[in-house]
Amino acid sequence: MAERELELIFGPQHLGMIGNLSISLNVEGDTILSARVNPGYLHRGFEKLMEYRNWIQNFPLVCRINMIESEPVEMVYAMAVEDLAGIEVPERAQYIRTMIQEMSRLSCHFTAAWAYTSILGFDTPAQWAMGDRDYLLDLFEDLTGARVYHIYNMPGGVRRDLPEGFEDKLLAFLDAIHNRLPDYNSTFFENRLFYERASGIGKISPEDAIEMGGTGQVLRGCGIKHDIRKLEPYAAYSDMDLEVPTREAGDAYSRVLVIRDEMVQSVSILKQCIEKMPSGKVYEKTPNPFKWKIPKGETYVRVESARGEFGLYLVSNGGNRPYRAHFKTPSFVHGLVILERLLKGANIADVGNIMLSLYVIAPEIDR
Amino acid sequence: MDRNNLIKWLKEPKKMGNKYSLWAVYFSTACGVIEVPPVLTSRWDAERFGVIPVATPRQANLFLITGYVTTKTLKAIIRTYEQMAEPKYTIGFGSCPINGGMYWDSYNTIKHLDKFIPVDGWIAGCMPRPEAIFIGVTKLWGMIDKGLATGYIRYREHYDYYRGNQERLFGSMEWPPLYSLKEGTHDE
Amino acid sequence: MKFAEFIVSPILAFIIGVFLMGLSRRIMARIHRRYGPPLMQPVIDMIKLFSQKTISHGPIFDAGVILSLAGTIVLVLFIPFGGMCPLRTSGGLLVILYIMLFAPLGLALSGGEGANPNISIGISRKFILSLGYEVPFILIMLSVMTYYHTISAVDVVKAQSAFHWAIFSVPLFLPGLAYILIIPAMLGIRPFDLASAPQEISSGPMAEYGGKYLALAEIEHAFAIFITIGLFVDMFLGGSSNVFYFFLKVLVVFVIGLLINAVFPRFRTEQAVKFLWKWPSVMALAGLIIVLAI
Amino acid sequence: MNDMVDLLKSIFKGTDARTLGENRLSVTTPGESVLAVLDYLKASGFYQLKSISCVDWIDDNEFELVYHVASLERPLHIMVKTRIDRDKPVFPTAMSIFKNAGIFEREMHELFGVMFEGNPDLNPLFLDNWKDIPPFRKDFDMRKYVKDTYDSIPSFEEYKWQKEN
Repeated sequence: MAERELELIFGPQHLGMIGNLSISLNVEGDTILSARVNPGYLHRGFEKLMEYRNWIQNFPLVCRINMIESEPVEMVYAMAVEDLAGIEVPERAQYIRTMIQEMSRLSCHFTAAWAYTSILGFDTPAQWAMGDRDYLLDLFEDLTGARVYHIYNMPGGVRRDLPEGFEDKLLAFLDAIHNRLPDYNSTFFENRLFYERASGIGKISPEDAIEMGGTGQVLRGCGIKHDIRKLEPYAAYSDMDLEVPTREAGDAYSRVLVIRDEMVQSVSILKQCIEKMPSGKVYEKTPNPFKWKIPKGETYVRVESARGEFGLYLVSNGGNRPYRAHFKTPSFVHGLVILERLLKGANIADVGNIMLSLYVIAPEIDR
Repeated sequence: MDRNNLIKWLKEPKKMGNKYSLWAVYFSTACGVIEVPPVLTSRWDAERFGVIPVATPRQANLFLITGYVTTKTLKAIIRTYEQMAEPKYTIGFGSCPINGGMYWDSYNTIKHLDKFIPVDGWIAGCMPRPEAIFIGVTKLWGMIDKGLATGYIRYREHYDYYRGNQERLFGSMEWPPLYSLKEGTHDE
Repeated sequence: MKFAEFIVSPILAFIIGVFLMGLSRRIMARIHRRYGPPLMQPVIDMIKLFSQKTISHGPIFDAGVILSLAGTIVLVLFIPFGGMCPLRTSGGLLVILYIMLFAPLGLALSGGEGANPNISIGISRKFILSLGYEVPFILIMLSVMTYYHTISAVDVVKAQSAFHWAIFSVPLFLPGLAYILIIPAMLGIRPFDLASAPQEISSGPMAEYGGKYLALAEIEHAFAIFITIGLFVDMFLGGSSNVFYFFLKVLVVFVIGLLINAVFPRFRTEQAVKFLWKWPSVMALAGLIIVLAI
Repeated sequence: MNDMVDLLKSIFKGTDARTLGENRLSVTTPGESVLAVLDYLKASGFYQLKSISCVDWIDDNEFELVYHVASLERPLHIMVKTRIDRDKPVFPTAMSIFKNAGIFEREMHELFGVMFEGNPDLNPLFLDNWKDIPPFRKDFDMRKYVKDTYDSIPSFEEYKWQKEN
């Protein structure tokens, strides 16, 4: 170790660390010479736990993989089970699923806005973002009965139909958000100081992004139009009018702007969902959970979560439990491969900046 | 501030100071932490009651342990807890630190947090709502008032028990004991 | 009478500083769309911090905190406010300039004993930042002293009596503006809170402070708020012989600073220095040239 | 997609490929040709290695390694599978083909104990001080482990009761 080098442990107990992750940095002055991400603080062995519980019992379990956005995890597991068991999902359920996916994406982006702004020291937009997210959680509570972990998707549809007046409440919220976005623009996204802080930071080239397995904003931030919702539509996304926002620069600023544009897209998709919502049943009956056996087989399903591709490799050996499940989470690659690379040569002040622009969420890495 | 409160302030400023200025360690131990930002920000605004997050454990006196605790996190929790200035209070948040909750058969999470560090209060539920945090904090106020929130004294007096359990789980620990390991000694 | 000033002036300064700290949290809360803590919250916090059992890291660690607090209290005695200025005869603005370095030096001393890497990064940031604001600060001081042909702060205040405020005079307008721009840097609040950035380096020099040390550091901060803004009021807003009017002027300047604080994120170190050497320095230099030309 | 199946079958000996649903392709291949298959797939447009999974087929006494590769332009997702001996789980690393393979191999090494030759960084990723057999193997009894490790630690009340008696 050179004379002026210091070893700095960033996290897990740190105001700038969102989630429970630790990064050890070798620093000289303010510059980071090398970084090593040290995950595992949240490892519960989900995939092993799933092997001990039957197909339905796993639903309350899997949603806890990601505390910030639990919907894609439920969705991906429900889709995998449906695929293995050959269940058709009613159309209305597909639409409701699309809706709840987008609501969840919005709430995740609000959380990210809170985290990002509070790390950079913007107190005001941070507080606003968290406040606005709560209206969304109220809607979730109305719909599913819970704020964070909804357990709303089931194999064969969703647990129950929309409550009365839900569409109007959602529309009112969407209008409110639409009116609030200019406020966020002027205080956060188009703030000159934020531009100074974020542009040119954490730059990644498209080739590197593909090579290292980036998905989501990492790809879209450097100009690659890649979105599972468009590439391989699931739920009712094939009926939706959806644009994939991209930016060319590949730095933290462009990734954040992609997130902003996605929020606008989510608002538009939610409006389309309400407009096109068909009537009908929302649930296809499945066998008794305790006796339910799913035929032998394997599948890989994937959805576009707020952070990138979320996939599940599920293997059944014909029993009443999964034989093996393996989640492919976006943060695993972003946090363990790309983050380490981008931190090299960066400033200490930008650790949180880079980490959050990559949207790294610790429980997803550890599972 | 009404009159009763004023009298209390004059009588026991120390107790009242500890009550109305609970500075929480910012440590996102686990998933429960997702309900902490709403509590701290504009909708629920815990700063009204003097609860703010601080950067280092040296400055903090409230430790919210939010959710399940893996063995790796437990090490960090113990280190953080031992660095805090006395008097210090801990609240276990969510079902998982109480008895393992959802992860009762997971190989990497500890099941009972109070076997390793003293816990003053529990907030049950998965996830507990933000209101539950307020109820927890007000209960803690009551306990401070009555002198029941004595986890840190218990830790000092029965340090051999806690350290023993910690060593049993980790095998070896990288840092020396905080207090002397002889029973019942007060390390002032 | 003179002896009483030695006691009254710091006490009043402390009360004003603590009130401003409480007020700032309240105002920030309202900007954030929330209710905010009671005005007395800083006092409650200090009572708690003093009652805590604290860990020291050695004699130098203690000495550093005390040195930084002592330096700041001495500085209060040099600031004319409300007709009081206990140390009016011993030096003036130039002495203030030197004693202002005591606080960061004290922090650096105790930081060395704390042996936390965050502290050493924080201290180095603090010194780089003070290098940033000292340059415009000296230029501002020079232009004020040249304009009024005195180095005594009391005389500067006297010269501005009857609403001949320096900030409204043509030659000193630019230095006054420059001072407003460097106030956040001198107080270490946003956008210049990089030395104590809690989200980056765990509040830097304060990382190992807890209990009584933190309380002393908070008191130091309360005094620093009063000194930085009080000095501005004395040099550019004509001071006041009435404590109440003086306080009102301080309050107005403080609220303006807070509004800046509320909407900006934190600078990176090099950005902060670049900003400080660009705008405030150029303004102060232009002011000095105008003053010299007249 | 069907031409892909035929192509893979004809180029690599002993390789079996079949389609699963619309956009999924499952390729089973003997251990020695895995890297060649991956290399071929990368050259034909499947740039991204999404993940490496491992399945413990304890009845056959074999581990199954599953390499997930996908293309960014087509909705096609290919799983390249191979079986290795469970008693001697050693396999060459894929780091020369995909840069990010190292981290997945590190995870599988920790959770299944599969040794990847040529990977310089196989340090523990998630677990701290793990002394038992790798936890994701089917013969690791999780509930027994929990009983032995966590439930056997005395609670505070038990400790006090013991002290008093």
